Amino acid sequence: MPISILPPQPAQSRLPPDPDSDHDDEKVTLNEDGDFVRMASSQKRPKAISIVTPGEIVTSDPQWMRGHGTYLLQSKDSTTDGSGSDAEMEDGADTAAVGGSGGGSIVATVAGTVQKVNKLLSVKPLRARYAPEIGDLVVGRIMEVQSKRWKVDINSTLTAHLLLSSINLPGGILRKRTSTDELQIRSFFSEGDLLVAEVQGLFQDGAASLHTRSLKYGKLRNGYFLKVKAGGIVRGKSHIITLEAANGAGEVDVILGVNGYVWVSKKVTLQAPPGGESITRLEEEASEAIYSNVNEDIAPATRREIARIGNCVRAMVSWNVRVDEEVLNAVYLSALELEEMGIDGEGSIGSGVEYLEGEVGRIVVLAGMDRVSSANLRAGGMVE
Amino acid sequence: MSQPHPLPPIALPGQPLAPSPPYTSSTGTHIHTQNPTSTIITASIAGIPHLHPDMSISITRPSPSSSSSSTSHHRPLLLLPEVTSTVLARVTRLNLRQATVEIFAMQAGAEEMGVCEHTFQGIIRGQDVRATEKDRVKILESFRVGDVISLGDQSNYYLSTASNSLGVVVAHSGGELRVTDAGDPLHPINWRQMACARTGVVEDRKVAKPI
Amino acid sequence: MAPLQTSQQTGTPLSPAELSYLHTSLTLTPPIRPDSRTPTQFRPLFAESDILPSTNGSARMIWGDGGECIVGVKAEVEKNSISSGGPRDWIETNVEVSGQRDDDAFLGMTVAESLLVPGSGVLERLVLGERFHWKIFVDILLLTPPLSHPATLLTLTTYLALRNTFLPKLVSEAAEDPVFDDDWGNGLPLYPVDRIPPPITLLVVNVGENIFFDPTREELAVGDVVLAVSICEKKVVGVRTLEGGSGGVKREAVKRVIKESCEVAEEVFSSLNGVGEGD
Amino acid sequence: MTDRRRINGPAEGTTPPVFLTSSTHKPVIKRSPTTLRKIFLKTSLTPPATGSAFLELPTPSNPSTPTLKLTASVYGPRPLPSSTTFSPDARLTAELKFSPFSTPGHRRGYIRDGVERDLSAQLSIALEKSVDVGKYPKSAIDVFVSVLDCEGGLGDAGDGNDGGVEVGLMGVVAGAISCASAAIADAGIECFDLVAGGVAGLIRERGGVVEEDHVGEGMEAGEDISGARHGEKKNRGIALVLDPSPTDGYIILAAAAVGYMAARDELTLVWTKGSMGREGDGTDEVERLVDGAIAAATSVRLVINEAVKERLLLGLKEIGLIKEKAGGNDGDIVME
Amino acid sequence: MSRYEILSPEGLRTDGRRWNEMRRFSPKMATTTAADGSSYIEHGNTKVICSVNGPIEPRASSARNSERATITVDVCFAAFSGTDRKKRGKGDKRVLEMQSALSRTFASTLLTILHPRSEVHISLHILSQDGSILATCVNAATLALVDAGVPMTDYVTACTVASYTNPDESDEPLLDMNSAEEMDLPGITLATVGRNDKISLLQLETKVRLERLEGMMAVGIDGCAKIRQLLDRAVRDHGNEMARMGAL
Repeated sequence: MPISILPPQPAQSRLPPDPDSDHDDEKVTLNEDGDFVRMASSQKRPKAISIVTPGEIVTSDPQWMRGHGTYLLQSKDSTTDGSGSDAEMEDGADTAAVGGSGGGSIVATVAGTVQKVNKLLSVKPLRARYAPEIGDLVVGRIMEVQSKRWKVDINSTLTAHLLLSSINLPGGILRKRTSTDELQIRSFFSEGDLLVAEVQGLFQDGAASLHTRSLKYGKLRNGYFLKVKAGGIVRGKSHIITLEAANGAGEVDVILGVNGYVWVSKKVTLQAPPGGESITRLEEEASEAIYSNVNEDIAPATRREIARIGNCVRAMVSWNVRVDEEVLNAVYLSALELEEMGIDGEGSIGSGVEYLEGEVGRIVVLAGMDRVSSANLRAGGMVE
Repeated sequence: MSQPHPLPPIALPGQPLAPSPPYTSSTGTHIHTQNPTSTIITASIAGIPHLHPDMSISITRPSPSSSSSSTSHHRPLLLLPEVTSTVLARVTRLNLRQATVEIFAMQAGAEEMGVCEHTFQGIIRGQDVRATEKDRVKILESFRVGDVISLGDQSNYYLSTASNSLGVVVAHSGGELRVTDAGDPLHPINWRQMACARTGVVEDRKVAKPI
Repeated sequence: MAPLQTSQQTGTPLSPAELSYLHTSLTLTPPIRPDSRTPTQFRPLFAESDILPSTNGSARMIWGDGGECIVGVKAEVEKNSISSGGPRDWIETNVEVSGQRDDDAFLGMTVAESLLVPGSGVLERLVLGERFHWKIFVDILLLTPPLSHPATLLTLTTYLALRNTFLPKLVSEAAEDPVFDDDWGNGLPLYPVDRIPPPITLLVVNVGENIFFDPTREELAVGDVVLAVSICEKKVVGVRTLEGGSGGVKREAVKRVIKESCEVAEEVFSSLNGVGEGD
Repeated sequence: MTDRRRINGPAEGTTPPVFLTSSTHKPVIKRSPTTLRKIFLKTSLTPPATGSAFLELPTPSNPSTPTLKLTASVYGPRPLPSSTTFSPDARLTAELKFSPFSTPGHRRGYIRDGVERDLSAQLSIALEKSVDVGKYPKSAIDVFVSVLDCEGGLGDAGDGNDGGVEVGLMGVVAGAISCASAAIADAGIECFDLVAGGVAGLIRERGGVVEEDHVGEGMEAGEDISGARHGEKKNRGIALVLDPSPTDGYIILAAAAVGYMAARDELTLVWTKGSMGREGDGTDEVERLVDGAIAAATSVRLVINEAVKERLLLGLKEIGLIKEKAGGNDGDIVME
Repeated sequence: MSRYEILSPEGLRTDGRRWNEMRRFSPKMATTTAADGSSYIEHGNTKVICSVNGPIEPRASSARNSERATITVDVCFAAFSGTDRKKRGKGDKRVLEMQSALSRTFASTLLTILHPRSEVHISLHILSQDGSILATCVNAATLALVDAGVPMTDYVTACTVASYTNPDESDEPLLDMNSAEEMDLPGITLATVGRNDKISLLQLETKVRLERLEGMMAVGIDGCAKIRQLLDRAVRDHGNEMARMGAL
């Protein structure tokens, strides 16, 4: 049936992928600080999730230092005049290391969970836009071209800046920047281009400054872009995953931007030039093409796998599963199985069964998680 | 398909002119791929098609000389400044690093200079004036002939006056001392200076070599 | 005119590499859509009707990519007058897009044209005696402008709202001033089940030889032509070309799009009616 | 920088167009369904515009009845205001405005109402795909069409075309597309092909035979097309009428307007009204309508070609470049 | 509507409420994925949907302020929201006044210096009007801002209080006006920040005797505290739900 119109599920009823916890005992008796214990699925240790809401006093204990998402209420008694807390705000919540001055209590400014990391207390909001940090690998789209820099949209509060001086110039690293480069700025990146870059610094107002000074960064080609919610991709060690795609599709690269922008593409291998010249020539020739907009030819089978992997990533994020190499591979394999079984009988390519929205997505993610837990069991025998 | 070789006397937009493998398309024409196998050159403006020796076909619009007919005045063939076209512009703003000019006439390749319908804004950066750095002189009213070197950003074209034939053509004295004697025409002395006939005051300009 | 953003709301275009990848994927046979849907597969839709008690009929629909549309239908008694332009003006549609200053005339006309098709029989049901008639206002509110083109979303919601519209029963005689039965229970439906239903509009994009329904914004950006085909009971009641697409299109492609839209419309009608009975 | 919003009149004034005086109009012949109305089209009439054109559909019945008169003027390519983002292509904007006195019955206001905004959107869709915008980076091409007179049938108050579909608006859009396309050609803006507008309608045959059309002699630039190519079927029930006018008095069940590029055989605009289903003998009413509208557009295209060529020859004569070619100068335009 | 019907001798109002009872208040959070923060509140028959985008880079350069985030508010009355269909143009004075009142209220409580040079855009749509429109808009905006993770010192909650004069000239405050009471009685809209009675919005558009104002404001502050509790409950439920879903 090409179209399915469902009554809107109230947000609460989207069941979590927790096969082992039955749901009725989770009726939550709310006490003041909303504490309750939730049996997470097998890998995660059961941990107490305490939600704080804005204006709630998290602690008055002076030994805690104040982190993000909180502010210090300098209060001897509860009724302080408004200006008191304003005065306190001048130093802003970013400067984390404000000593817990005596008598003040730390109050949450956002609704979220309390994070206590050796003496530093901060509140991580339930949902917020991506806040860039130095070293983050992000995927971005060029919004505006100015005389010496580009403004890049990275799904965060302010658009990031990419200076002409912080990119690789075609023709290798040695080339010195000449004034004609400014005139040809559009030949490197122009409006709408997608790039992968690293945050090299933060400006005073929090905007990020990017750089693409390495071969793994630069303009993106040969693939498909998708956007997931910013909190979906958790900062991990490697954000560029290479998957061995099935049906002879070859290798597929998945670039998971920390800002929720994901790029799935065919693996671009530096074909050795026919003459087999020296490495610099190879690297030189590669760097000529880094700013070309022309895709290589990609086989239909690869395109189908790229689409499937894109769906897997989208399903994992919508079901709040951490996207890393191991789990993505497992979910991808279970998606392949799903297509062979042909969930609703006809296994034909055009059955649309690979479209992993809603219920189908949940089944695939669930199967993937089981595959991972069983692999862990086999591998370590120790659930950790 | 019309006959490939003898071009019709008059071509209208969309009219197929010739198969593209032997011929190439230049101004006023457009390559249209009907189907993957055959691509043809079609006219994209109404005018007279010409077959050039280098097997390229171009279409020129008859631009009647402005004097004879009152209704359609002189229109340059070129509607927009393009890279490497030389333009006639008037300096509108000066600051330390660049001069903002208003382009009001342009000329592409061999044809003569045509006044354009709408004036475009251009910028001449410090490093594009001449090889050696010249500080800016605050004379507002001086004409400059420059050539367009890049499409620049949103609203500006980047001009350069590096070559000898480019530079100030008509200038008026700035009258630093007293405002009253400003505005006299200057005539060039050498490629760096111009002098005012009446007061003999010498002012710095990047002067175009008088043709 | 509905602004067709080529990328996020700011309207930055997609990159040439993305466009060429998408175009080649969509022109393959069988085509490969970026989210591996089949050419006639819709993204999941959530819909409910009768959500606003102060209106004669209402419906709300949430679209695959988060776009949300609410339609309210209100009826007022109006005196017949020659100057009021005849029965064509008895139904007034208005499309309000959140965040845009003025209402969207193009979408408003698309809906009005297909609603007021001659022979739809709805105008007869608006007559109240000899001197009065019902004036129906169909107000369509696009809350979060959907990332893809809103035409289908707003006509499906309008269909549900009109199906849910009830008018109070006239108890007075034809010549007198209209008096109505104040028992809301036995109000008359504007579109009774047995009569001709309201039309829906399907948005179709044609890329090379293939035709795609419910296109995402990326698919629209690489399409050759974008058509809005309004269909009601196996009859095509209106076709409009929309902004977008990179060139003209052959007449066979247009005919094929219209033909396939009729077939898909059947299934859309049946699932829409499913929502009607649901609550 | 000229102020784009205020476009002031031409410096040296223009000569008013000369209309047919009532005495010379031809005896009234009822137009057969497949004959198009004659079109009067002339280009470059407004000097300040880069390109301009004037289109009129003189109705032979009697000159006092309103006919479609509209003028198009094209400004561009001109610089974009500095606030707009960079665009490698030109931005084509089209605006269609009914002048207050143009519609029979009530007077229209100055601010653009829904109908005008809708028609402007359709006009810009039709023209957008024919202009080679890649050739004019960072610039704007503005097309202004103002309707001086139209034949009513716009669904406004007072013109009772009850039951049938109003084709007045479609006629206006088709005329606007053809006129604007001629203006763009006159402006010398590079385009892939000129777009001609065509309208066709389906009517229920009233009592007996719809008389077979006869080939009337062409007046001015318009020619009509013989029925041969379009196989005017003589079946009962539904008949096809090309270029229907609200004053013809037909009751139109469904109508289609198209923007058609004849040389490339491509459609840039399709707009249909009224309900069309599958006909008894299998041919789809939609296909008949679209084919009919394309046929109308093809013949309108000939008129546009003539008008553009006329202006070209005038230009050539002036600079003495006219080539005395033996075969006269009717350029043979081959349309696949 | 004669005055008698507003409050029956036994102290029951038109819809059967007592003087200090509020209508059914059902808040919902995160109703759409297309905006950073969203909420939908039904307070009796007044239904308001709100979506927040921010803090983002302001498109209009006028909205760029180098030390603080600027707050822009868009209020739109749906044409079908009132009893009779009325299309309010964008330039409607009442709408503009509401917009500026809302942005002033939130400018004082949102920590705008944390996101300089950016903009928080709040867009409110009133789907059905039954009194206390501005109050419901404030509550909906607060909920959506919390959903968007915009830092604020505390909840901003609002409610309305009317003043009814008994036949024997004594006065009674009525909490939470519906449209009938709003048309007939003088009333105030009152918004407080947090639990400690700091008033950030007080609006009176009709005449009322000064000595009655004191009592009305006291009732209003208690009303706001009650609404704050309901909003807080909604946020905690949403938070626990996300925790249960493993999103934290």
